[in-house]
Amino acid sequence: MSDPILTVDGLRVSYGRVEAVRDVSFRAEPGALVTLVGANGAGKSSVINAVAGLLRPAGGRITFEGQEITRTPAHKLVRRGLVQVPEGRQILATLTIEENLQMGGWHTGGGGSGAIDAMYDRFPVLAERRALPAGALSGGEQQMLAIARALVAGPKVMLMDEPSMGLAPKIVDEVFRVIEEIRASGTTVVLVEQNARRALRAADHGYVMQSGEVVHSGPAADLLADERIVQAYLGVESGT
Amino acid sequence: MQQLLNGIFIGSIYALFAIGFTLVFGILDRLNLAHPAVFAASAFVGIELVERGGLSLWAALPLVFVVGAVLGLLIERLAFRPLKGRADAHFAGLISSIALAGMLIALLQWRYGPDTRRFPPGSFPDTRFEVFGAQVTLVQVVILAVSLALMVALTYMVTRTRLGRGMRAVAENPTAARVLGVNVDRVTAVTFAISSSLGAVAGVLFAINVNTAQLGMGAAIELKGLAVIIVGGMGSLPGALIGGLLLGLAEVFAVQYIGSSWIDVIAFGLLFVILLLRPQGLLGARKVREV
Amino acid sequence: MRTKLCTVAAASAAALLLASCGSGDSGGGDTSASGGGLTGEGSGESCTIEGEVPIGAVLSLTGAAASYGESQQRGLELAAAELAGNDGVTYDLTIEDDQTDPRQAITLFDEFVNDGASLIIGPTLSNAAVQADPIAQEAGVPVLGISNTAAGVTEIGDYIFRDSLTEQAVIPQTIAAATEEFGLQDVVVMYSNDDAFTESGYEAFAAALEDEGVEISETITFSKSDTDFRALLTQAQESDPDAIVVSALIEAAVPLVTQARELGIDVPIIGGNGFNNPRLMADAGEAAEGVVVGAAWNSTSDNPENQAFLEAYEAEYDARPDQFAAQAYTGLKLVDQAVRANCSAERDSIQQALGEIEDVPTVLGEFSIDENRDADHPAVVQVVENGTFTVLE
Amino acid sequence: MLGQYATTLTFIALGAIFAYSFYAVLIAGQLSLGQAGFASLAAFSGAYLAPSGADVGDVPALLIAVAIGMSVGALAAVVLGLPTMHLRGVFLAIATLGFAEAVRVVLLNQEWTGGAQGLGVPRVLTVGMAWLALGLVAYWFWRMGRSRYGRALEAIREDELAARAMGIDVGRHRLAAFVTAGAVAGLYGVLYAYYVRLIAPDDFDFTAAVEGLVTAVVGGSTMFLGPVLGSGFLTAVPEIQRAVGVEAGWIRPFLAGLLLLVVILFLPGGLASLIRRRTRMPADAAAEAAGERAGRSHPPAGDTVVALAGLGKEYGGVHAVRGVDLEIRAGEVVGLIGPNGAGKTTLVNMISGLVPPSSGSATVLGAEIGRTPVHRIAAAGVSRTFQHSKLFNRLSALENVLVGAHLVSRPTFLRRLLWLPSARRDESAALRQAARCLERVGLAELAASRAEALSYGDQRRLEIARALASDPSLLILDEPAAGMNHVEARRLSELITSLAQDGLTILFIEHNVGMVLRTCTRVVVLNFGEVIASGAPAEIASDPAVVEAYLGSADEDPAGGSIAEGTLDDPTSAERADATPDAPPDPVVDVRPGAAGDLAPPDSTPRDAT
Repeated sequence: MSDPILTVDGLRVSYGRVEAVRDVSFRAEPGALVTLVGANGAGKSSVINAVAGLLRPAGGRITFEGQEITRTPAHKLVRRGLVQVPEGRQILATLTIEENLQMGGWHTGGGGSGAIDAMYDRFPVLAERRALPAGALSGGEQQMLAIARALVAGPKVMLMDEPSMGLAPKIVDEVFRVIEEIRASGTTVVLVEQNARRALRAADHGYVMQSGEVVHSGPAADLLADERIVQAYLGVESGT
Repeated sequence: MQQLLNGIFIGSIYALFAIGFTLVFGILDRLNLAHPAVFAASAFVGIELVERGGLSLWAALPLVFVVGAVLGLLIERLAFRPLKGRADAHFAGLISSIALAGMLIALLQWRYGPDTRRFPPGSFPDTRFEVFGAQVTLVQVVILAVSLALMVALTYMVTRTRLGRGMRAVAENPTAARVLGVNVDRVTAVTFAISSSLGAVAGVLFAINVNTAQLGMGAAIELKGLAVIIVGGMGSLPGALIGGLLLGLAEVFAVQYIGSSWIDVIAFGLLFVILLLRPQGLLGARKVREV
Repeated sequence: MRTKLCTVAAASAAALLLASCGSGDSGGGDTSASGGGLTGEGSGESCTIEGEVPIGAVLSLTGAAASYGESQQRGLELAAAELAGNDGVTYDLTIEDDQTDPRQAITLFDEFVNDGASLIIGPTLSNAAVQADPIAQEAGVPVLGISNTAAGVTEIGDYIFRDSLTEQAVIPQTIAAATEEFGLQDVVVMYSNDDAFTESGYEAFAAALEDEGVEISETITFSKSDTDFRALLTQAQESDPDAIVVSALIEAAVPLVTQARELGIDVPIIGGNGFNNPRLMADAGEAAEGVVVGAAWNSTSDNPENQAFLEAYEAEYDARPDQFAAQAYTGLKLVDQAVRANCSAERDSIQQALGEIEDVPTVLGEFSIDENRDADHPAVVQVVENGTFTVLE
Repeated sequence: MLGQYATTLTFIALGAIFAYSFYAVLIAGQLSLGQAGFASLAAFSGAYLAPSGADVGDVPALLIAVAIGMSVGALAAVVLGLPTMHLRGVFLAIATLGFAEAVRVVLLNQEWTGGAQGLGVPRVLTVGMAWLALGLVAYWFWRMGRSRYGRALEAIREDELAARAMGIDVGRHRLAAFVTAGAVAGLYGVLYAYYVRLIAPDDFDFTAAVEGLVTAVVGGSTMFLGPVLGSGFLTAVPEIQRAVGVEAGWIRPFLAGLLLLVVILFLPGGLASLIRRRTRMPADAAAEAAGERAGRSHPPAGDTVVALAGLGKEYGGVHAVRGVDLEIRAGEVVGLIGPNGAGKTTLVNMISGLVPPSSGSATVLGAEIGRTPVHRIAAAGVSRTFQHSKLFNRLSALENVLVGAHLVSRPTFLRRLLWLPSARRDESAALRQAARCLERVGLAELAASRAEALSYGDQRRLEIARALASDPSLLILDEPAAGMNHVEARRLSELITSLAQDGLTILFIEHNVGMVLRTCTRVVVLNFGEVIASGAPAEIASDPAVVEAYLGSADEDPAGGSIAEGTLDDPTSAERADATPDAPPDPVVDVRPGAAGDLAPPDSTPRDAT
């Protein structure tokens, strides 16, 4: 087993006096797909935002490629290859699709037109509408745009926050297919999902969060198989 | 005819002032009330460069541009960045920029005294033209041209360049911009710098145009600048130009048909009507939806 | 400038209570403030007063009127330095800044009255004078205005004097001279209508023009902060006047004159006291040529006081004085005159002596205080020729 | 001793009164610069119209002038306020500034005002009178602070939308605040005139307005003593500089600017933030049980509470909700479930009146949705919580709940001014009601904490308490259990059940399906804006369509097309080509033009993205 590309140790995040994340630890091996699952408000997004440098952790240690990045701001992390696909997609609705993709290549200075063309090949729907404001896209298309935009940045680790949110099941399937492709191309993926079942099916390793803490972790398949965990923490009482 | 030209030229001054103002106000949604102080400061610095430094105006202008940019960075750093994330950032930003403006004007008085000053005669060619029987000076033509050019150049910058994209991204969604690796603080600072350097150039041209520079020159034009921004549409660069020209023409025709005492009522009346009927301004996009 | 030091602790103490600060004895009466008696022996040049004579001056050193305040400060300090060279009487001149804010002027008058000032000079603006002078009047402290020209200031009471000629005293003479010189028949009048000084100047112009039978074909107003007058001047040009009469401060005068010439207006421009400033020629350059200025102070007068003043001022400040400096300088000299007349710096004594000033040679010419406590001295009508004021004759 | 500082003290009082006119609107979150205009109109008309002191005596003349001035100021505020009340933030500031400048120019051009030379006024005001007036104004705002009206204004400042949902008529309250500002500014104008002896229109220019605003903000706009502190501070700065011998000239304004900058940067709440704000908890809150409950008679069980017919909502061509028919009867506990983005929040936003439907009709407790303003719907008995807590962050937990009790408490402000015992009774009744609600959700101990300092779960509970305080007939909860652990969720479930026993009808959105099945009498499943199932929990749990929609397909069927290639029809897609490009994802989050400056809640990323 190689050294982890990303480690999080004892992470704590607070908003004022409110503690949203208490002592969370996890790691991702290079090329792995790791998922953090849990109900709304469990603190998953806070973890991912702290890793991405959007939030200042109150405590703990985060390393990326062996170097500490606990308090490194987001813009430096993107340059180093730690890229986030944020929750709610956060596309820039008033900018065109092309401009959104160019923003993905912000840190390269130019706009990475080669990478953008590659995205147009991969997502032809974006190429067709490249001059339209991104806000005119459908939810699923916006999610694709958000992913494509992150890919333009050339990530080594991609942090994905609820990519299936608000999408129809068929489109969720497609999003997950894209995620698996990304992972297959060697990029490490850290996936935060409410759709636990779906996420665990795709992942190598899973962490179940509850009220700001990791309450279970293990190989994804094992977690998925443990009906008690699914019932108790994933908000699903009766299922398939 | 003369009045028409007068209106256009006054209007282009308003526009020149407002373009810098609106960049920060419209794009970053921050009202920087230190902008008028930069406007005044640059005129005095420009005069000193020409008078003491013996530079030609053309050499002094780029330097003034730099001075303006530095002031912009200082303003952002001292008056706005510390307020980031505060619940009252809006009010507080107004006040901190007013405080900074007061300090800047005080420093100007210390350095240059309270008297009016002007660019030494001959620092700008005193060329005049006659257009359809109306008198036009070269300065006026330059100001109009500069306003137009700046409007076009800035519009290009905002819509076509990487920096412009970054500015718009920061304006629309700072979080998304950060996720994409944009150093939001830096883009904000650069926006302030550009805004202030435009204000600085405006100050110099203004002082040449009216042949006087005063500590209060920024304050005198401040309210009209606000009116122009609102009339033209917040953050809209062409809006600032059109708003400026509209205000200039309205004033001139007020002189002719209503009476000179009522000029300012026209400006603010126009402002008021626009705010009530079309709050987004003539060219502004309706950014915010009411629910 | 005298500084009243008091503990830093007091400064940082609660803002509401400024107790324990100030010069200790806050007596409002005629008794002295700064140790030693204020009544001395001898008279005139031989007068010797033991204590320092406390004089307060309230000037606008910052804010909109700062440029006048600064001139006045220079004039006063120059006069104070000269007076310090004389034997017998020493003055303790405290110059304070009202920030061009009437509330500060009122506060400062109050403080000077409480601190035992023998006399208060100022304030710079007429508006502030109307608001602040009554405080001194009620307390029996004489006030000498050095730049207030609005009507009614000295009517506040018998302790209020001024050495500044009102616009009413200067302007009729200006209009009469100009009418004769240029054969005026109809003129356009322009003035800033948001300033007390220029508005009262306008009223004087209007009255004088009517007296001379000159028609006002158009009246145009602007704001004191305006600097672009092209639209207004174009409007003025349309009625093809014989002259343009302007009541404005120097800040507006310079751009107005420049732009008028730029637009090809070559009729005479007639201005009031506000134009009597060397900046007019310095900043408007050639455009200022031919501008007629009615003024309280003849800057080119060759009387020995004036020559000495010009020389001393230029030596000290490397700049040419304006009317504000001349009137301020004269003001303090007149105060000295009044103190020495009775050899007393008691308030009532100064008040009485000021009222009796008559035919004193000053920078402003032979100077008297009239029965209304207003200044009485020759005014002058000047015209700009070759970059300097010359008397229009 | 005092005599020596009479002038300074008078100006402190005058400055503070003027600052109160800014405080009056800042407290409701409005930024207006029109006060200089009100003061100007008031000062001139008061001084001009009031009889001479020689005829009626100085003080009566002053009082008459004050009466005239305050009326003129208030009237001007109404005239300006009616058309501008819908403006927010900087827009309102600039519109009102335009008004003030126009007033200045008009007055300059009037004969009777004396133009630039001004209008002479006798000095009547003494330091005592000034402080008396200040005392009265401060008293007014002090008594207002803890009244129902004052709390409503603060609630509007903190979160206008939530305030509306609590039944506060925001428009009326904002106008009232504006009129108060006008009257106080009028008072200032007249007092100023009767002190300085001469007023000119320029005394009330932009600089004056800015100074008033600065005073109010520096002093602090969340505490009634703020303006006094601000004025004391700003008036003292030049005095102190003089006293310590700072040379007159440029250095003084420089230092004054520096001080101002330091205060604004380092004291976020203004000088008043140095004073602690106390929250009183009624001593007998829990002890004194029900008895005098304001009591709303709930519709009898089985009556229709909510009736939706073909209700739909589209945002820029995206159908968030389409053709929903739904009936909810009194006494039901309805769980609304569905995947993220199914349109649940949009649906409840429509039911609670926050979002007008684009099609169909809805009647809630007799109020017709779409035509009835939010506060009326709240008054009809609808109360709700929000998906992302919309608490009044800078208010204490107890105050939050007191605002919730707005509808069932009686106005107390005017009676508080007179210290009437009945006001006290009403206030303590409201306090008890609030305390009971806090008690019920288990937050009694945290009553004094600021809402923003509570933990996520406590914030959710506080929202429920606030919603309960209005004694609603229909309670809508939007993801109440989010962020709660299963013990807390179980307790919440018990609370909901007990509320239902009290006769409330409850509609709640929840992702914790277990909790929904446990708690509800009926479950409605929404997907892609449409109701796909509705029925008893047991039926729903076994409905394969629900399982498919909600939990995701069990098997990995290859999709029939691809969204990336544009070959798959995306149900969330825009149907119109000219879709509004910048439709904000969550229509409820941002309703104020210039809403910037709001502290984002910890987790503000929109969830309901269509």
